[in-house]
Amino acid sequence: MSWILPPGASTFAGDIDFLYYVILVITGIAFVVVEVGLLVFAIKYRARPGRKAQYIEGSIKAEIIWTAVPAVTLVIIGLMSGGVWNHIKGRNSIPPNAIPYEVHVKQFEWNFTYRGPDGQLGTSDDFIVRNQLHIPVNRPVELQLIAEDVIHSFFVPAFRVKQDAVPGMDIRVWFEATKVGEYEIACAELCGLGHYRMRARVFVHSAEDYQQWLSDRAAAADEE
Amino acid sequence: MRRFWVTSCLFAFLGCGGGDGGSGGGGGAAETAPLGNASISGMVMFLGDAPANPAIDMSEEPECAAKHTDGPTNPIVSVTDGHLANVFVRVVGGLPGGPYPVPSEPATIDQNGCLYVPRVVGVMVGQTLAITNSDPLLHNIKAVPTENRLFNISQPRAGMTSNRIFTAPEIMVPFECSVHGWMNAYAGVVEHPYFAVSGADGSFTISGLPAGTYQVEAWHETLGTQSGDVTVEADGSATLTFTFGG
Amino acid sequence: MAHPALMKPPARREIGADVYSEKLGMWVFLGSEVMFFTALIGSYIILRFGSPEQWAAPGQILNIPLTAVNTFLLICSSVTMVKAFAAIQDGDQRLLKLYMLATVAIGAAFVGVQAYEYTHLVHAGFLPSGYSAGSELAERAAEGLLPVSVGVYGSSFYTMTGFHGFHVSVGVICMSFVTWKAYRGAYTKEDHRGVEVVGLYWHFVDLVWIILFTIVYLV
Amino acid sequence: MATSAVSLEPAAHVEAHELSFLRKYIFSTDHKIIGIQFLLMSFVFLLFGGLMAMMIRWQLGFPERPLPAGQLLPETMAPGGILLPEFYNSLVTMHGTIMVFFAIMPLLVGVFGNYLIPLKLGAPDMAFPRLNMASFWIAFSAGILMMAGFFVEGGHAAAGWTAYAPLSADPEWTGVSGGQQIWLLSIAILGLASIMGALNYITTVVNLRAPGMTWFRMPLSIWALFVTAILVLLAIPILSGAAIMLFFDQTIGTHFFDWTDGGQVILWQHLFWYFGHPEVYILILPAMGMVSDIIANGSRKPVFGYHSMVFALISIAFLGWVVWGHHMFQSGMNPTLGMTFMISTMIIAVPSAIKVFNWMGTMWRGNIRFHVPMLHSVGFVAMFVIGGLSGIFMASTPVDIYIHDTYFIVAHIHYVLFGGSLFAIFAAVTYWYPKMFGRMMNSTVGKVHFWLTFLFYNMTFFPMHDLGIAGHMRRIYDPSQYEFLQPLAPLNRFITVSALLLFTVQILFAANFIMSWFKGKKAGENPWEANGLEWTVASPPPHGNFAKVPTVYRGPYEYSSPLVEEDFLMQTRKLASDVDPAAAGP
Repeated sequence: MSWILPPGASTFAGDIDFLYYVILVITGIAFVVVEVGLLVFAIKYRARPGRKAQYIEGSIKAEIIWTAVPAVTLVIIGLMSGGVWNHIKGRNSIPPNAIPYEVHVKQFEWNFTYRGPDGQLGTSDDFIVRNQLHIPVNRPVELQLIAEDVIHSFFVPAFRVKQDAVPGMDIRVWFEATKVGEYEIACAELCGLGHYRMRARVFVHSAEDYQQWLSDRAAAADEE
Repeated sequence: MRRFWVTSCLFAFLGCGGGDGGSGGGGGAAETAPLGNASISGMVMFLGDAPANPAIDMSEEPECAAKHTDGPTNPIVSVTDGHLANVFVRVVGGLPGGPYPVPSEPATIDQNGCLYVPRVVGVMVGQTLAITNSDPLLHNIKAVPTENRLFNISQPRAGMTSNRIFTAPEIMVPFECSVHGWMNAYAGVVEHPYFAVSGADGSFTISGLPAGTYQVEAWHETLGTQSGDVTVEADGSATLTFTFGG
Repeated sequence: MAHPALMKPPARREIGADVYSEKLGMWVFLGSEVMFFTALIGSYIILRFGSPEQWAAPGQILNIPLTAVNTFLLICSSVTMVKAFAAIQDGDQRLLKLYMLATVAIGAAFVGVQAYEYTHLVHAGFLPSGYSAGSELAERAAEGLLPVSVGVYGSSFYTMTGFHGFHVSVGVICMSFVTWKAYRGAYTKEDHRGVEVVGLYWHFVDLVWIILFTIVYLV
Repeated sequence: MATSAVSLEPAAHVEAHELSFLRKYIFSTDHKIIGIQFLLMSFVFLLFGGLMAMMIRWQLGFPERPLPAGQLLPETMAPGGILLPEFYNSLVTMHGTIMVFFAIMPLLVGVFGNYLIPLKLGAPDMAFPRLNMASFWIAFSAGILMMAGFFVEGGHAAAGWTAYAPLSADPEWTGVSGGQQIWLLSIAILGLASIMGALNYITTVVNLRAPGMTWFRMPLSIWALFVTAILVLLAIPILSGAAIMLFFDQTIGTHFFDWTDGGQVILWQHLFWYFGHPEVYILILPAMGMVSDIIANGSRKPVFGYHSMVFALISIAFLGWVVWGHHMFQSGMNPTLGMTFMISTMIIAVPSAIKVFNWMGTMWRGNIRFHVPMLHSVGFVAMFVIGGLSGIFMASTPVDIYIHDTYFIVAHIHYVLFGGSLFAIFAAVTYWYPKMFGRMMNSTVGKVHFWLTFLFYNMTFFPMHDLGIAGHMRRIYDPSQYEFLQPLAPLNRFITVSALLLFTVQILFAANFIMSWFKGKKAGENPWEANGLEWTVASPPPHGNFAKVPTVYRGPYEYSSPLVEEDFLMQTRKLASDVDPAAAGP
């Protein structure tokens, strides 16, 4: 059992993990205070013959303290979260140099559309790879999630990225991988009987390898 | 047009909602002998250069890719030496009225190497269609027919069999696998047993017919339909050739 | 009714609100009804903003004059309902019966006109799922005189007016019951809770209709 | 004219009329009988829901092994005893549906709303007894209809208890047609029953309080049930409206949630969660209220900060309407709205925190009697805290990106609904059992049941947090498909074994419940030495409850009052210093 997050591999991981640990510590303190308090009270004030409870109806001071402390703490957590949220999902958060991809999401496949050699999406030299997303390291990428049937959710645990793909909505998600390697993509929203197997992989290449892969694939796609 | 919910609920409550409901004209006549012994056999030809079948990207399905040593393609138009396979041939006119015997043997369709085998299958109304999975991974079989009940079932493991029975004739019931977008199959549901699917060599045989003149139709998923007339004597046989393409 | 004492609901206590329980209960129930119509009307607004192109201009498909008459009818029935209540407050049994009958009749007429409207619309080709194929309206849409598709328009029109019509029908049934009781002399100057409670419901249904008529037909 | 209808002395002099069995126990208008009917019905559904949970857990713990006795299930559910993915989805859907709508909600609102409100307020019955009876039988019919969905072709609804469109809207995506329609109908019918109940509760609380029972002398359980009833009244019609729209989409071809023809997929989520978040509080507020009563009784002390407890309840009920978007942070909703919903969600945690500290304050310097209801109540506080704190993780939008739709959420909801509501239900059932049936539940068995439940419960649900932190998605039929989930298989098996044990020890509760009905120690009027009005009448109370309209002189929590020798002071006990409310003027 572990409350440590698995290793992250994107630029979001640092911020999200930090917030997570901040909340973990704060809630951990609250948890210990309450549980230990309950235990101590349960033992210390257990019924014994000849004892009578103290008639206490409450305390305004105590009420103010335990209204204010959680309220202030929570608002601070809220404000800390707000900045990170805006950076990740905010309206204009997508970096201009992000590589665009189109992802056609259907029961139960991820079809990733890549720009062809012309560097433009939506042209005839685009090519599609099923269930494989190839991206370069240290470069933001932007995915346009196009759901074709029901709601799916694009989830890469290692990148701390999750975004629902909703039919009929223009949904874009971006991230920047920081480690070369191979990671799993999962569907996180119940989408039918094959939901559990709606798995794909993302391959993070070095810049050179990515170019190489891209030109190989484009050539192969051209042949067909 | 969507099915009216009441019908479906009521049927289910009455216990006849299961796949075994309404075996149609075949129910009581299962034991009747064939109406005759005549047969029609023939050939489906394809003229000219067959269109190339698209390659399938099975890289994320290694278990299936391993079954296709020479790179999997999707056999949409399957031509061998000018012979066209996967053409559904059936008698459409000239038959005496039923009831027709329903075969007790099920028709079968298998999922093997992430492809349907066969790609086109014929089944009689009331006859069982056995769907099997030979791949060690999830397939689902989704059929959205217009005349029959819709179904969408899964087979997560190898060796599984599901039986379905169709209650109304329909040309054709499309099958697809949502897990593998390229997987398509077609089931021709006919109210009589006089149908066949052309084999890899393009040949087909329809037997058990009484004497008469029949109109026969051939259906292909992308190349359309063709029909022809043929006359057979009692216990005799006749030949018929369909030509697509060219 | 062997045990009248058991069947009689407990009466309100002095500590409670200054309304008898049936009236309070109806007010509370109307709170729930408000939320139900909020769901429908809210969805309507969201959908209409989302796909404005599906809405035909007012009067193009729907018959505004007919519905305006119908709206007038429903308002009249609210007036007669008020009159019925005023009558029994004065202990006037004859007028109570007369105005209750009038309210029931006008309410039923409203449902009748709505049924007539529906039949016409369906006949012209306006269905909850949009145009029916080959209908008069579908042809006009093909000529570019009407929106290409009216799927959501039809869905929300029939669902909203249909549920209102359902409420009116329930109201007519309840009021018929009250009228029947009025003929049996069940209401007095002192105790006429049934008339007041059913009246509350009826005014609510009327109010909802005015909102629906405005946003569905006129805007 | 209104006053003429009011008689200050209601039908209090009702004698024990001889009613037929049918009228007395089946079609009864007595709120106590209706409460017990709800209790028995909900326990049956609790069992069904639990069995479904066991099947789900089996699949997750042992994906390749046939379910014990799974061969009994038909081919369309579990060929060879191994569940099919579509049946697994149905189970997930129905476990949630049954537990939320047919177990926890009726247990809290149906059972205790019915049983406690008139008794604790000194009323002879509900304001509308026949409506009350109708409410039960409509709810019962909805339950039967819901279960019937399993026997339809295509299987039961499989789009999750949240029934997100378009998965739920078009049978093509699930293969389910009749099941989903039955689901929607049953939910709409149940909604009708809930609204009927709620309007009854509200009217009763407003109009039928005994003389002297002012608003701030009402027990917190009644406050909570009252606030809950308002939430039910206003939230349920939203769900009914949405369910009807979805039903029309399925049956008559409307396009509300059909994105291909002008509809909007996300509209369903907004409607559902606009209902759904108040619903979450419907499922916990009555538990909080009843636990407050029991903790005061167990601690022999007044509830710490009674007024702030009431205001916390009310503010939760208000804020509950403006936080629904926190279920939809990753849904593609406008991110600016995400910020707004995050802040409102953070704020709604405050009243919950106040309540927890007040419960602790109640125990502080008490003289705590650990009877079984008290054990469960303290267990409730201890577990609810975990559920509340884990909620902060998902309230923080960036952290939610990672844990949304993972087992972290599953852990959270079960800490609130099982650790919270269900422990409170165990507490409340044991606490009021003597009043309902005239006999005590066995205390030793009760204690063993509590400790085993507490242990296995935590063994089941606490590790789910860790699954979530490792990224384990929810509603996954077979986690072994993902490489990153494969190392979690042992933990999944551990959870499954714990869950099976947890389910098994509930036999203790069931046996205790049934045996005590016949063989339990006879309970007097006031076995817990409590203050409320229900403890002034016989156990079980007669039809009509009070022989004479009771008069209330004080609040419900005067435990260990310096005014009297004993450590409890009943609300109806008149001390020399007390003034009659009638004499004091209106």
